[in-house]
Amino acid sequence: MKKVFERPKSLKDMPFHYCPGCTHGIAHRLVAEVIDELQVFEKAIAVAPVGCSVFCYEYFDCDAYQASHGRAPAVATGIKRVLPDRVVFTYQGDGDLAAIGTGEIVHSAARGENFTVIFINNAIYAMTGGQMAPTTLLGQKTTTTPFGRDHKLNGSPVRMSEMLSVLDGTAYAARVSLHNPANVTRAKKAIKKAFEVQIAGLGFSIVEVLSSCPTNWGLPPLKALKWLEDNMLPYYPLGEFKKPAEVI
Amino acid sequence: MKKVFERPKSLKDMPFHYCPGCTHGIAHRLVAEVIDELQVFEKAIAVAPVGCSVFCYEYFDCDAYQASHGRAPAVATGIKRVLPDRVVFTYQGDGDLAAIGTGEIVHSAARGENFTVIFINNAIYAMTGGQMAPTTLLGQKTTTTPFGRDHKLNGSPVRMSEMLSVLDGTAYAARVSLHNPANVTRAKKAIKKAFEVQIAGLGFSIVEVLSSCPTNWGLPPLKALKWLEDNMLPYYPLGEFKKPAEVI
Amino acid sequence: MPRVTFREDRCKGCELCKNFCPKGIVVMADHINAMGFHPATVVEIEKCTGCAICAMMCPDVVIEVEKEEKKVG
Amino acid sequence: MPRVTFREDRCKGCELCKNFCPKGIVVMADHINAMGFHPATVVEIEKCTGCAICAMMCPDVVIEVEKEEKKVG
Amino acid sequence: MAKILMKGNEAIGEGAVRAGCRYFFGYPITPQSELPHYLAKRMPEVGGLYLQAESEVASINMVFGAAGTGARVMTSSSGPGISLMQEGISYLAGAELPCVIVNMIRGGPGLGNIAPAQSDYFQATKGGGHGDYRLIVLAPASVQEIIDLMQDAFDLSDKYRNPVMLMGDGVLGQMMEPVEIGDQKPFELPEKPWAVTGRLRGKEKRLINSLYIVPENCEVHNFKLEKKYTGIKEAEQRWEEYRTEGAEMVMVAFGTSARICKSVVDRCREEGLPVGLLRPITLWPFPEKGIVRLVDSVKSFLTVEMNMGQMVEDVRLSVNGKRPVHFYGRVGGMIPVARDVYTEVKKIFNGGVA
Amino acid sequence: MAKILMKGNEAIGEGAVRAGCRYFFGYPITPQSELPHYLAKRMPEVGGLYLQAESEVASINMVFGAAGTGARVMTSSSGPGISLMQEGISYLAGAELPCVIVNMIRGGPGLGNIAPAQSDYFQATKGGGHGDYRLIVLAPASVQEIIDLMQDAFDLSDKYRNPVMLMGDGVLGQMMEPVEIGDQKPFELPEKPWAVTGRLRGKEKRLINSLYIVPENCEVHNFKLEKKYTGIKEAEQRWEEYRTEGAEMVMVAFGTSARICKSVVDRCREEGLPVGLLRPITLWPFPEKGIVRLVDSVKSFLTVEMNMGQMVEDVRLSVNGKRPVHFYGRVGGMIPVARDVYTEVKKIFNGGVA
Amino acid sequence: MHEGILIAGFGGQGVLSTGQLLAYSGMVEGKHVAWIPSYGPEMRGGTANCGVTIADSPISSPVVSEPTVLIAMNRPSLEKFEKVVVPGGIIFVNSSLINIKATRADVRTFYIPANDMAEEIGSSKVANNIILGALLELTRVVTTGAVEKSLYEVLPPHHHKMIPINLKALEVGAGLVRE
Amino acid sequence: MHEGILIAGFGGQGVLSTGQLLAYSGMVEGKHVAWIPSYGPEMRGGTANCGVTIADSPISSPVVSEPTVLIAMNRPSLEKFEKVVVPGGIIFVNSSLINIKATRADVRTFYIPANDMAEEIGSSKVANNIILGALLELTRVVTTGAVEKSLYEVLPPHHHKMIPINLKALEVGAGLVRE
Ligand SMILES: Cc1ncc(C[n+]2csc(CCOP(=O)(O)OP(=O)(O)O)c2C)c(N)n1
Ligand SMILES: Cc1ncc(C[n+]2csc(CCOP(=O)(O)OP(=O)(O)O)c2C)c(N)n1
Ligand code: SF4
Ligand code: SF4
Ligand code: SF4
Ligand code: SF4
Ligand code: SF4
Ligand code: SF4
Ligand SMILES: [Mg+2]
Ligand SMILES: [Mg+2]
Repeated sequence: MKKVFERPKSLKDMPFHYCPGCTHGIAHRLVAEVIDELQVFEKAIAVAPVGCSVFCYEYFDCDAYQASHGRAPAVATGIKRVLPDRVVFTYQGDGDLAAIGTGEIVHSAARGENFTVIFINNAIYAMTGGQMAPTTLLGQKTTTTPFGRDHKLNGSPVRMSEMLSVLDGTAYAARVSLHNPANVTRAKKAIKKAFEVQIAGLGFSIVEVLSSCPTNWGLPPLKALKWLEDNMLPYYPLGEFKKPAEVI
Repeated sequence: MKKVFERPKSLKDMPFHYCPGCTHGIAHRLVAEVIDELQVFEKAIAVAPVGCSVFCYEYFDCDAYQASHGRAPAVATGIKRVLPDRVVFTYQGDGDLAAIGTGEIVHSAARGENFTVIFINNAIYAMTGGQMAPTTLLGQKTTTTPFGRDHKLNGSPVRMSEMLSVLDGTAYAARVSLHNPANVTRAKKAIKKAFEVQIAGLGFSIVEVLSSCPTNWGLPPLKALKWLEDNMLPYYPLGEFKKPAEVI
Repeated sequence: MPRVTFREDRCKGCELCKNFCPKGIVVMADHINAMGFHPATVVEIEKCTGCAICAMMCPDVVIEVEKEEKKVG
Repeated sequence: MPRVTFREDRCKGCELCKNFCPKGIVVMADHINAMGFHPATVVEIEKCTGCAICAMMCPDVVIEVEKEEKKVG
Repeated sequence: MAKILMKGNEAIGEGAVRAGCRYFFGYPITPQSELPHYLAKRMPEVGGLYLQAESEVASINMVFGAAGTGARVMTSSSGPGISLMQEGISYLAGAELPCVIVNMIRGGPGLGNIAPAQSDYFQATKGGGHGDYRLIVLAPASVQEIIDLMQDAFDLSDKYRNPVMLMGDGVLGQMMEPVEIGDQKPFELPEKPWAVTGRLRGKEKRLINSLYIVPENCEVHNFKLEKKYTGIKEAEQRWEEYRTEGAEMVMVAFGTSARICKSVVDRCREEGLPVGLLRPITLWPFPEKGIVRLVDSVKSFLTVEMNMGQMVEDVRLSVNGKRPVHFYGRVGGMIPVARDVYTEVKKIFNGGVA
Repeated sequence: MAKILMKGNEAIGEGAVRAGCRYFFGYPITPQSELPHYLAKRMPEVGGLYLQAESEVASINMVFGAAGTGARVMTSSSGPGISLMQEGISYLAGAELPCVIVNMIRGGPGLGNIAPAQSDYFQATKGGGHGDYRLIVLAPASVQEIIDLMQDAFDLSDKYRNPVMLMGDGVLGQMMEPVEIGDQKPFELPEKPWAVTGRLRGKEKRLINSLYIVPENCEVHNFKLEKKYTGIKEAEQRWEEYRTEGAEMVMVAFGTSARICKSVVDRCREEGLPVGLLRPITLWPFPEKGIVRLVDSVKSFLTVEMNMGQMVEDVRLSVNGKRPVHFYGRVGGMIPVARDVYTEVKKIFNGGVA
Repeated sequence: MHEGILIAGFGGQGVLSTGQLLAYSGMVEGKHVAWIPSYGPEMRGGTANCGVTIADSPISSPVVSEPTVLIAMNRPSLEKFEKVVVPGGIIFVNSSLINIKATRADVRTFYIPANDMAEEIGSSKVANNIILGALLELTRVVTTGAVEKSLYEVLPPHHHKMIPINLKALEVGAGLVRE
Repeated sequence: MHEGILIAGFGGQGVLSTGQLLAYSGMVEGKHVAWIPSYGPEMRGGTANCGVTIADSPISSPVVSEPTVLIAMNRPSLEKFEKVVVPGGIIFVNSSLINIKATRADVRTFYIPANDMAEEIGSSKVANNIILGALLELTRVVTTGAVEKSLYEVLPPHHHKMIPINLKALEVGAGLVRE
């Protein structure tokens, strides 16, 4: 018998603390699979954010940092500038990356910092109890938009991948989703490309991953995926927004 | 005899502290002229940045704030949310707006905050002694890029207007220049439109003004304008990147 | 016949595997595991194609899939 | 004939007005003002069209321009 | 008046609304999230605004903007977020803008955890930001007191044109206790002849500013601030004394740890040990007067804090060497256990300065 | 050894390079700009990196990243920028990362001005960030001492795995003085078995972290930190005594104000007034030992600061009520004038406690 | 009197609101009360618990670190909190969901199939109240009357029709432990 | 000896480097020296000044708030700093650019047409050194030898050919005030 699917080596053998059906877990696994496949486990350094995925430093079995909220890209900059041959990646939520960490992500991209960002967009501040994120959809009810997000009051959701693609330093930017198997497969490909871009020294790479938060969306796991598909996909188009010529 | 050109009323009758030939002065005057023409002097509230234009709170004869470095858009948000019928504008440099204040400008735009931003891009941190700004051109020598800005080391200059135009909350975004009379005229038109957009309640408006810094560029005033034209214009295309249908 | 192994104590009963299995052979057990969830399991394993879609969608890396090796040549 | 007035004490001698005057009639004075600059001034005012370009380009709002009013009708 | 059961964090919100606060700018953080949740619903009911900022840095600067117009405005956060606000707080103090900042302290340093702590005492009282300035710092110890102090917070803030900080922790924020809130009284904002609202009706120009480029002027400004602070020190020290009559030892503790000390006092008194409690309600100005009043009659002090020893410095400064000042602390999100504090008290009574 | 004339800000840079620092992340601010200018040129010469960050928040977090790899790394700023770094500093202290942070203090609060000041003493020594932590704080008083202390700063930082702050002001940063720098010695980075560099050659997993979600663990971590701090207090107090033999009054002052006090001491001694100076070199740990050593023989203390009275609290705590502790301060960018300090000294000698 | 009651279970089992009901009832009776939930990212796992203190004198810490009563609505809760109950205290075990026994000998333990009994009387939602009824009967910490009054206060009017079944559940629970 | 020398003028007149040269020379002679520039946004206006202290004993504050010598290279500098010179001090007025007189009676004032004389000896760049020469002659704060040595140290080699004219300027300046 041949294993056609098994736990990646780079993922420590311990249970996740995530809620049932939370796709943070799938994203973790994909990153670990890519690290395995590219055989960069020994060189990998993960930078964990503040958010539900704060403990990802435990799950990825590589060396790791826990960064302050939003600053993972600055921390990664510090690491990568000292150790340019290591494979450095941040794993950040939408509150972390698109709100408090806007300056850090924009300027890491502008500087073309040669690390990879896994950006989990679940349209919510999950860890702190379901508040509006910059990526929360119009009309979406959260604990701080009890009547639904309203453009007049809160503005409109930001499309980070598109925005970062404007910057010359961004070498690779893609948006993927985890709502069904076909998209999970595509997500993995994008993550792999992002790491390859880094390994080739081509500059800043980011993969925005549309992800579910059953708990704070108040939906069972399957319905959450359906909600993602029905509501997030129309606003957040999937695809590669930028890729270097060097990468196939 | 009719005055065909005189000091605008909204500009206090006092000398500027700017260096000879510094186009900050032209930008000030244009803003004051627009305030005069739109007759919003009594409603106007200026928010000054930290940068060479820190004292603009003195020059504009309207009520004013002095904000911390980069945070003028947050301060303006606070003001405008309390006093929605006032005409609020920030006046910010490229260090202020495009570096330390990235988060504030991006999210003011994303929220569609209904104020106007005058963004003076002089490709340098002037006040602090000519350090590299995010908008410093590749190859440009500054006190912190003594060998010229290098993409590998410092990344590439950011085009803020283009980046902010990606956001739904941005109602008006234009880039203008002050290097000759025709462009000064165009600059004024854009500034006027930006204020009109605000007065019409259409959301966030920004005018990026390419401006000279003879002192830190190490050039006499005229050569500085020439340098701007020859070097900045090719990288920073002029024009309106976004405008609401409502505005002609 | 492929082998699909569930690490039952890790299962959070989210039903994603069940939903996405193209053969519809993943079901939720009646009993609950130590964490209080009804764990997923496979019935009618003979229908299983070893496509590993269940595993791919499992957020908690509960599932392993094995398959007979194809003879080469 | 238009009138172009320079507020000499405010002039920083940057020469922008001089450079952009389409008639080339703005020159820098020989003397220096209190701030130590050679102030700008207009010679041959009769050539002046009152276009106010000099004023428009002056970063220090030194210049005022007046013109005879056109008779309407 | 009927009592209702209310959560500390919600009491902050309701207290603010009743004190006339109509603007809240903030960024979520545990353990104060119920406050934004509450205000996101409540503010629209009273025509007010709840706005979620993109960061704490933005929040405090939005507060700066709103406060400058004369509105009653607040923000709220915890440890890491409050640290990010330090520049803005220094600006608010420098520009003399009234506002209320809530810090529901959590375990630190760094990310630490979200459990209750009092380890931001220094930051709040000595100035975590740059320059010479002071915050008025209030430390409630019950949900009822939260409601009451919110009113005082806004009033003091306007009175002195100074930012006020309300310090609590996760216990105070998360717990529910009965409160009397009564009917909402109509309130009137005090006149703010300095507020920037535009030059309508020909008003003279106004400016919100903390820049004094000429050192001489900056010094004058600082002296002016100092005079204000001296006035506040004189007029606004507040504390509660609990069974201090005849006490040979007085514990000094605020907020959550003061609650625990109260029960220790009771136990000691039951056993005939003459122990009392001084509970600072204003952390700045520190109730030096309260200490000085007791110092001659008391044999020793025991400061109990949920940190490694911060307020104890102010106790020592107030006691000025006249009596021994002991310290007992738990830290990192741990709450002192009454039994342990009692043991500590006994130890000191038995002369064992452990 | 030949002397050269060097600017204080440049001496910081050169001192850092000689101490083996190869990474600088910072954001420009007056009055320390010559330091980044210097390093932007100097770092490439030694294979190091000068990187301009987009903000002070980013700078300090880049420092966090680089420090975690074991590299010698620094940043530099002034008042407002240092305030913005407070969250990051708390994280550095929490994760026990060595690094050097320079604060060339300017007049505050708020934007204030760029003139010299010492009003960030509290922020540096009591913890401007959240949680219980300490920085080692060094205060040079000459350009030569800047060079020397930069070496100590990095060494102490590595020794204790703790951030170190060097505090100066615009006078120290802008002035040129003769210095001896000698030849650059080869240096070796100390072993850092905790540094995160990837799991090459099968190393066990390493982690840079300040999160201790379980309060019990967080407390253990805090106790461990506290033990370290106690050790530092024991071992690292540094100060200079100037003509304290037989002094009846001792001034306490650091940095720029200490220079002025020295000349006052000389004048007093010339006139037969037994006055001396204690100049703290470590602000944290405060040289309590130095004070305690003097307290019995001295009749009174006068603390002179360029602020409204901050270090004076530590002097009082050290003196513990045994002697009067007076204060004289200039603020907002003003430097004490020797004549005025002398007058103050005389006044105290004449019994007039002003 | 000083009762520290710890109620623990899965999120969604209503342990927080049951605790609030109890605290409210204490308040109605003029007692000192405090309620505090567990808070934190451990919520991610889906467990929830709260502490309720009801006392005659002011309450120092609202955190119930040494409960006099533990209500364990699921197995992890029993396993986690059994050991902190004070000697002589009471443990209620929701035996509908918990198939193990408590191991402490120095406390009184009551096994109540709360979910099953709640279904029996017509609503699975009142499982907590079955145990609450037992608690009241044994400890008299508050009266059933106070709980009834509180239900009217706490529940929004359109849920008042649920009050009878809630009271019924209290009654059934009380009956179970009534000697 | 304790001389506090304030040198002030427009940016570009070389006042900062002249101050550095003086400080360097003091150092060469083993004296205590300190140099400090004005810094700040007032530089925008284009004025610059620096203070140089040369003394036999350690220097307390390098800030020259009460100069013993003022070198005013332009009119605003004279107007601004004339009043702070100590009684009995010296003021050098660059009369090439300053067409007003100093008003203080309690100081010694020397009017030196520095720019004109510099042009005369062949380079407008050495105007400052003309005044420096006068200063050295009057105060002997450092020797000309020390300045010469310093010039070799301070100037990059490819500028060493400028040294003779610099020395000439010192000489000319000294001559002007030599009795
Ligand atoms: C400076 C600071 N501000 C706020 C917080 C509180 N906080 C923790 S996680 C978080 C948001 C998490 O949302 P996101 O980044 O989207 O991650 P998710 O939990 O959704 O995966 C916030 C605001 C913090 N820890 N530090
Ligand atoms: C928090 C903070 N960081 C840094 C500074 C120092 N600073 C003042 S102005 C400035 C940059 C100014 O550049 P820019 O915004 O481009 O304006 P310009 O002077 O070029 O007009 C900096 C970094 C400050 N005042 N506050
Ligand atoms: S709260 Fe949301 S994002 Fe966080 S673990 Fe649960 S489901 Fe996932
Ligand atoms: S330094 Fe540059 S931007 Fe500033 S006033 Fe001078 S020329 Fe203008
Ligand atoms: S491997 Fe494929 S067919 Fe088999 S159980 Fe999993 S999803 Fe179903
Ligand atoms: S997807 Fe995984 S966790 Fe979810 S039910 Fe299936 S096996 Fe269990
Ligand atoms: S108005 Fe026109 S023509 Fe006349 S001086 Fe000015 S620029 Fe020249
Ligand atoms: S443009 Fe203005 S400042 Fe410049 S020379 Fe002409 S008048 Fe003078
Ligand atoms: Mg999120
Ligand atoms: Mg600029």
